[in-house]
Amino acid sequence: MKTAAYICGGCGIAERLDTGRLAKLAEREGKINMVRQHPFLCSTEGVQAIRDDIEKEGATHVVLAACSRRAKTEAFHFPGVALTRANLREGVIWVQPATDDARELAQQMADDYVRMGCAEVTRMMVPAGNPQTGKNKRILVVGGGISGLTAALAAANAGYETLIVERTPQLGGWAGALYRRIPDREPFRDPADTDVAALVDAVASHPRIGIHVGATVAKTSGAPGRFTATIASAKGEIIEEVGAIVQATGFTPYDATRLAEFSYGKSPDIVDQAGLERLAKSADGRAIARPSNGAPVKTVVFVQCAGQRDDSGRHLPYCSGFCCAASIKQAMYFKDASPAINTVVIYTDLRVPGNGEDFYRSAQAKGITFTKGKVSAVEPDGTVRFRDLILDEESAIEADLVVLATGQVPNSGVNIEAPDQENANGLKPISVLNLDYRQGRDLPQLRHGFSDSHFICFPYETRRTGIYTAGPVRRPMDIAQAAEDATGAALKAIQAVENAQLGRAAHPRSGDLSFPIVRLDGCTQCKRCTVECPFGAIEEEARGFPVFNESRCRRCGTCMGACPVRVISFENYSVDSVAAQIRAVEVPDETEEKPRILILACENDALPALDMAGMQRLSYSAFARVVPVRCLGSVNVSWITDAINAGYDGIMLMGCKHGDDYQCHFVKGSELAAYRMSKVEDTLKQMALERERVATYEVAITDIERLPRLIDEYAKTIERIGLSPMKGFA
Amino acid sequence: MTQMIATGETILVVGGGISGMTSALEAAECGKQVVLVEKSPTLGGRTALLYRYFPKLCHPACGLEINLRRLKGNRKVRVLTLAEVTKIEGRRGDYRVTLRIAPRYVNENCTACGACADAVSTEIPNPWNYGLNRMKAAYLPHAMAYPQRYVLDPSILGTPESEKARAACRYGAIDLEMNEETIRLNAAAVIWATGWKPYDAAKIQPYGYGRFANVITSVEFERLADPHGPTGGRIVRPSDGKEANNIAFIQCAGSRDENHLRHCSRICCMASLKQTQYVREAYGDAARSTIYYIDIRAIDRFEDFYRKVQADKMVTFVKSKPARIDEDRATGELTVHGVDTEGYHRYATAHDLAVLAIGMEPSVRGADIPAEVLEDSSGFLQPLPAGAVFGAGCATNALDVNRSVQSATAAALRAIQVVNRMARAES
Amino acid sequence: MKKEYAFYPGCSSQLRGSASNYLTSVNSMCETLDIKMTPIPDWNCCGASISYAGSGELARHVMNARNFALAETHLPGQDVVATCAACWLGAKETQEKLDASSQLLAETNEALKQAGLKYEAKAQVRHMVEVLIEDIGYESIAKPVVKPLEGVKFAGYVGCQTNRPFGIAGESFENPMYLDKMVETVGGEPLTKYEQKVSCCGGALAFSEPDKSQKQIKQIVESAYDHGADMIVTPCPLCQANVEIYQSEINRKHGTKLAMPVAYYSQLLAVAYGATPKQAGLDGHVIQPKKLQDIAIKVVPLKKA
Amino acid sequence: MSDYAGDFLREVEARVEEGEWVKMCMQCGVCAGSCPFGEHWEHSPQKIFMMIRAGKREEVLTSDSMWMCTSCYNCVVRCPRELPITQIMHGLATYAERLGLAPKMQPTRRFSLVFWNNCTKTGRVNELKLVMQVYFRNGFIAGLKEAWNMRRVGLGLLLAKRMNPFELFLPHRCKDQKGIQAMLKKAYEIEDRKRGFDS
Repeated sequence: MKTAAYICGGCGIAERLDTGRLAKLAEREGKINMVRQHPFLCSTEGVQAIRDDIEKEGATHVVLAACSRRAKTEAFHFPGVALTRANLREGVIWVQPATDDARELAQQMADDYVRMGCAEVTRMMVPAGNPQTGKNKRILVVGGGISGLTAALAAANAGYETLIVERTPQLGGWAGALYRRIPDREPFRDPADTDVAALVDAVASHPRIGIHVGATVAKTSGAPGRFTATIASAKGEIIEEVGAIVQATGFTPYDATRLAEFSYGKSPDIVDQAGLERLAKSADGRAIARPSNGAPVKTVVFVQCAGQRDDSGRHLPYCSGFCCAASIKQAMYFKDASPAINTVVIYTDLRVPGNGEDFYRSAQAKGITFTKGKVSAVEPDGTVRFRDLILDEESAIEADLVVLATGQVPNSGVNIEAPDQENANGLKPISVLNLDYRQGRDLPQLRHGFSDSHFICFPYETRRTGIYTAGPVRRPMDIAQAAEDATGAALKAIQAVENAQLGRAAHPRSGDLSFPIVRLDGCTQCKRCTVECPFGAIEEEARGFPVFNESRCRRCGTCMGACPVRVISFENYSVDSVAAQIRAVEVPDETEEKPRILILACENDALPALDMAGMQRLSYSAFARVVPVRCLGSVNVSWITDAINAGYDGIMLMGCKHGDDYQCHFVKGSELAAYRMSKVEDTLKQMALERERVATYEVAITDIERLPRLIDEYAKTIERIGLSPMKGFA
Repeated sequence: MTQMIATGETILVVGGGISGMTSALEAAECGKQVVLVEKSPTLGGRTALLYRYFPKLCHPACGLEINLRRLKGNRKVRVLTLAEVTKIEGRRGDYRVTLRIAPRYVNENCTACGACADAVSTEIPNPWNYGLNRMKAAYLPHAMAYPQRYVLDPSILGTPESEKARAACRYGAIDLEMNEETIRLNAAAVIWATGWKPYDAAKIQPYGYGRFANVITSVEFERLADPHGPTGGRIVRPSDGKEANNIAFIQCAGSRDENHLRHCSRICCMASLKQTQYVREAYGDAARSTIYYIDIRAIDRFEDFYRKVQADKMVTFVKSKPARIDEDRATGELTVHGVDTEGYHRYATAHDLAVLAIGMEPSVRGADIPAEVLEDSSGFLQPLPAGAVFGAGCATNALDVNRSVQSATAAALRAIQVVNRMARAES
Repeated sequence: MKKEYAFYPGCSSQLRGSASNYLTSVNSMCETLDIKMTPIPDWNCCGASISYAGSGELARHVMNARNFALAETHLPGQDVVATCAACWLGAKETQEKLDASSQLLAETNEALKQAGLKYEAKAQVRHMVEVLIEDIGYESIAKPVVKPLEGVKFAGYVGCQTNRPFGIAGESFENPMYLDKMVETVGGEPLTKYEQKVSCCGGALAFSEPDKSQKQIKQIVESAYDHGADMIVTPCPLCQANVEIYQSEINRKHGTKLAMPVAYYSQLLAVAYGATPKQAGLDGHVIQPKKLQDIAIKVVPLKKA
Repeated sequence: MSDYAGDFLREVEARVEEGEWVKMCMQCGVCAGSCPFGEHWEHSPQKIFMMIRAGKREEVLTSDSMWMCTSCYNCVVRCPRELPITQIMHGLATYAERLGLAPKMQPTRRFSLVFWNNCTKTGRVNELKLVMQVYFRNGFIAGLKEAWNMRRVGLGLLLAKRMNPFELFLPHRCKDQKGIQAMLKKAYEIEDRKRGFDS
């Protein structure tokens, strides 16, 4: 190990700080082998100087005392060396007043950041990459409907071996059962061919696609790049090795028999949309006849939101999105066959986004009547009773065929948080993937039973690395969107196998080569790491020791934060590397009356917010010392005790919002941290310390004005409760 | 004319908004070479100008930070800002693309220290706040701007102002001699992710946008609510800066209308539902929001959010496309006139502020895209199977963020299919 | 070169009609601008919008088509120009319908045959205002001005049918500017913020629903007062009549003291071009447009270079 | 209670001018709010369109709402579905009139008929007659009263030479009145045939 530190004087650092003193400090206290100062470090010459030291002098560990780690990343790019940044710009001179009396305190801040940088870098190693890389690049697609077929074909066309497992005897899924589909391109005027047959042919004849029909996944184990799936079928069980999985298990229509008020089942002339498709398929363009007596249909009524958007708690609370356009399409079956057929759609909000509006217009042009109303009952004789919301009156239509637009219930398998819970159709779900993960047999569900994750910026941020959901199993959707979603999921699966092979992390720490290393001799088999891992990356072997599946791991460090005996660490981020920074800070004794506040800041949101506060020249207490962490989940309680023993007067933890609308990029990190800190309170009591000494905050990246305020308020609190009595014990 | 090194296996992504960044990153994280071009000086696009996302009410900057970090850590993506595609020739697997790069007048020496902005006094309308306020003519677009490098507005070129800026920079970052550049590059596939622009609200005459100060668009309202916007997050009336806590949200402002945009822009209903919560956040129980709508399109899980807002006593829903807005010339107060079609009730309701839930116009026109791409009746891209110019995000349809990202990820794979087929053909 | 048009004056704007002074001023204006307006021989009523209950669809079109047919035979190649909003709208609607539907055209001709006429569907129906703006242009409108209408404030009341559904090319339905531009062109002061610009005076319903219509008219006039107008200017004979003549009624019912003159754009141009009060039809008002009369009588014309 | 059998809608499409547009309405209500006489409509246009779909034949055709249309075309230019609402309202009124369902005393109905007869008689409107016909529609005494009420207006017009007493004796007229009558007769024939009134 050869260490080098560079003190930049640019952007006013040299004017505001004694860089000479910083250099000396790095050399004497920091024990850095080579220390250099530069007036403009990110300049071509500055960068070249560093590169020379790396190439000619063999520097392996580098500290840059300059700007934030978020700035100038193109210039300061030195692969192969351990690199850390001491944030003198955004972290010191931009958040401290440029006055003479503020000078000394700012200098002390800078001194500490340089100390921290030196302490950290000497405890870092360049990640070597995950040794257990899986090499299998084959993609398993569970489900042979539109989503599954599309995903398989998309992956295969990109050159990847693909394997489809379909539960039923044939491919095609629901789309295969449709007479026509909703148009997805100009002209948005008429029902379109499903093209499922062509898709099935393309898949069946594809050299890189294997198919198991009438088969299910009996067991899934392993990790990205090295999954093992047991495929069960009438022919027995076979083992398939795959690298990644796309779960496209689709939906089951909401069980219309649960809609007693709509008399489903009491008359063959009351059908759901699936039933209508069967009728349309058999009629094949001819007028659809009444199932009861084969007589021609004179009046057909479509009841929208049947058992959907329901606030009674008895039916689906959500909107399935596709049903309005589906009813329009089905109404056209009738009008196209015979304009004389009286066709009425009763809706509360007609939901046809984008150019669905054209489809709606086309339906009206064809003479389909749309009525804004709330249906209260469908009588067995076909009388549809409803409140006409426009004419503001109770109304009724005598229909000889009624179609109920019911919703989608996801085939998402077992809810791992409540394995015995029935699904919306009142059925006890059977597992889809049968994962042998200790965290549960299927993917975690987000809401209403759909297997989704963070669903705005990163729809594919799965909680089981290497396994991606696509289609209506993730959220209600129509064919067009399912196909788009499936193509995206196929890409993520491909990305997963490519990353696994290189031992790289997946989103959000994409490309990260570090991975958790556990010192088993110290492990007490407490299982906290396995329980708390948000991504189900850790198994337990017989004796209860953790077994890490690195390519399932997302490198958040939650396991490291959980470990009471501190045996889990990353090469470039460990209990020790952070503890060293905490200890490196020079804590003045009580006589100086200069408190020290440790801020453990989530690097995804809190840290950028602090940076931007600096960019806007907002100032905060010079007593704060910020240590970035990968995620609050990675905060090990030992750091708190370290800090307290070192004589810090207060500790602020800044993480992301948790709960239902969580914003934590590692799903559970900030939640776990909050939980652990609640435990810390007891410890504080035992040590006769005020509870205020450790404070947890939910912050957002936009809290640019708020964070400085929080820090200053906290500094006041410390002033109020006084300096820590623990000073000088360490 | 500079010849940029890009192999026949390069994927060109046009547009640096959330869709373009997603396509670029997803492709690059599969190991592909990507060139990402953006016509403005910064990545981030339109979502960077939103205060919060529906339905989680989280902040777009949060996702942008992650994407920027992915980008900084990935050497396979080459980012070109202030760049526009002027021509695409060739065919699937073998395109020759011409780019025009406008001068930034600030080179890579820039440390974003801000000395130039301090030196310059000229102010120009701030496009990142939809012109609601002004900014220095030497500027960093916004706090999350990437590249984190200042820009000199061409308007001060040749004036003493630009000299002041040059003099203020100690790092030789300001280069007033910079010229427009033309770059040529080869690409196997192109992803068109140029996003959308708000429909010109002035064309919706009965609502008086442009005539009445207190009629604004939904995108402008995002800036008003944003702590980093022109009012520091205070929701006030442009006419007199008074608190605006009685707000009309008017849906389908341009959308679903043969006289304007024929399509439904999908996001506007959810955007207005979200914005009622900004009003609540700002004014608590004094906040009054009225949503004038034809159909509330809160699709799938978003229905939960709709129900949540419906439960808010201070939010009223009126099923009506308002006929017109009047302004009291003395007070600037607005009156929204129309008929609630649920039972036929005439109304003339006073509001402090009217927010037009403005429609989405695809911004695909302008560039010389090859014939293998068609536009639908609304101007959204409809790629033909033959080609390898793929649409992504709102260039292809009226989409929310989630669906844009799905679309962008799918587009990345379509591009990769082309690249890999070329590679297989070669090997 | 002289501009020639097939003139469709319409019932109200003919001699001895309720808007005869409109006709007078138009003639004077056209003379100055060197526009030749030849009335369509034996032209007939368009039926206006109000006749629907009796006319039905086809009869209305046939009435208009008769005028077109006459124009085609006697004034070939000339655009049919109307000065009355209702005539223009009715005729233009017929023209568009017949252009769009060969069936309707056939039916129309079947009826016209009875009057020994045939319509070749060549008609181009236009409004006098279109002729001024598109064929003459603001610049040329300004040229002959010898008495700029200085210091006179005009509320430009465009009304409905000159504005909707067809309107003047390039103008907006909610806030058309051409009338203000014309006022400006002849040296007057347009009150561009006048918000009753395009509201409805009740049209024909001024007869059948006087109270409802007079409520509209009251707003139109009062808003003109609010904006400090000296008079209202309009392109429509029915608007002119309704807004002017019912003010006395409104005063009677509401005790108001409304006396807001209402003039035609053509009168403004005529006066600005130096016409006498009579030539400009200023003698045809119930409420005297004092300021215009003064200019017409007292102001000495500028010598034009 | 209504039935959405659609018969009345089909009837309107076949027999009412521009009736085929009724089905395109999406119930946004912009027309209802745009009408200057809106407050006087018992049923707004958009509501009438819904009533037609709901088969409320009597209610629609006997309503006097359509007769409130001032032909200002505000609704037409604002309608997001480009329905020719003014023409449809006129068409419905005309149809109601043809069926004898229109409210007899509806003033605009009567004025409309008077106007058409007046202008088709000679080919041109006789304004004085028109006014008289309007005033004396309710009998002589009522007419005198109304004329007396309106004397200022009338007098004003006389003084302004915009109303001419001689109209009564030598009215405006077209030369070819016979031709006009014949062509109109034919027009009615054709329309009756087309709209199925002859059957």
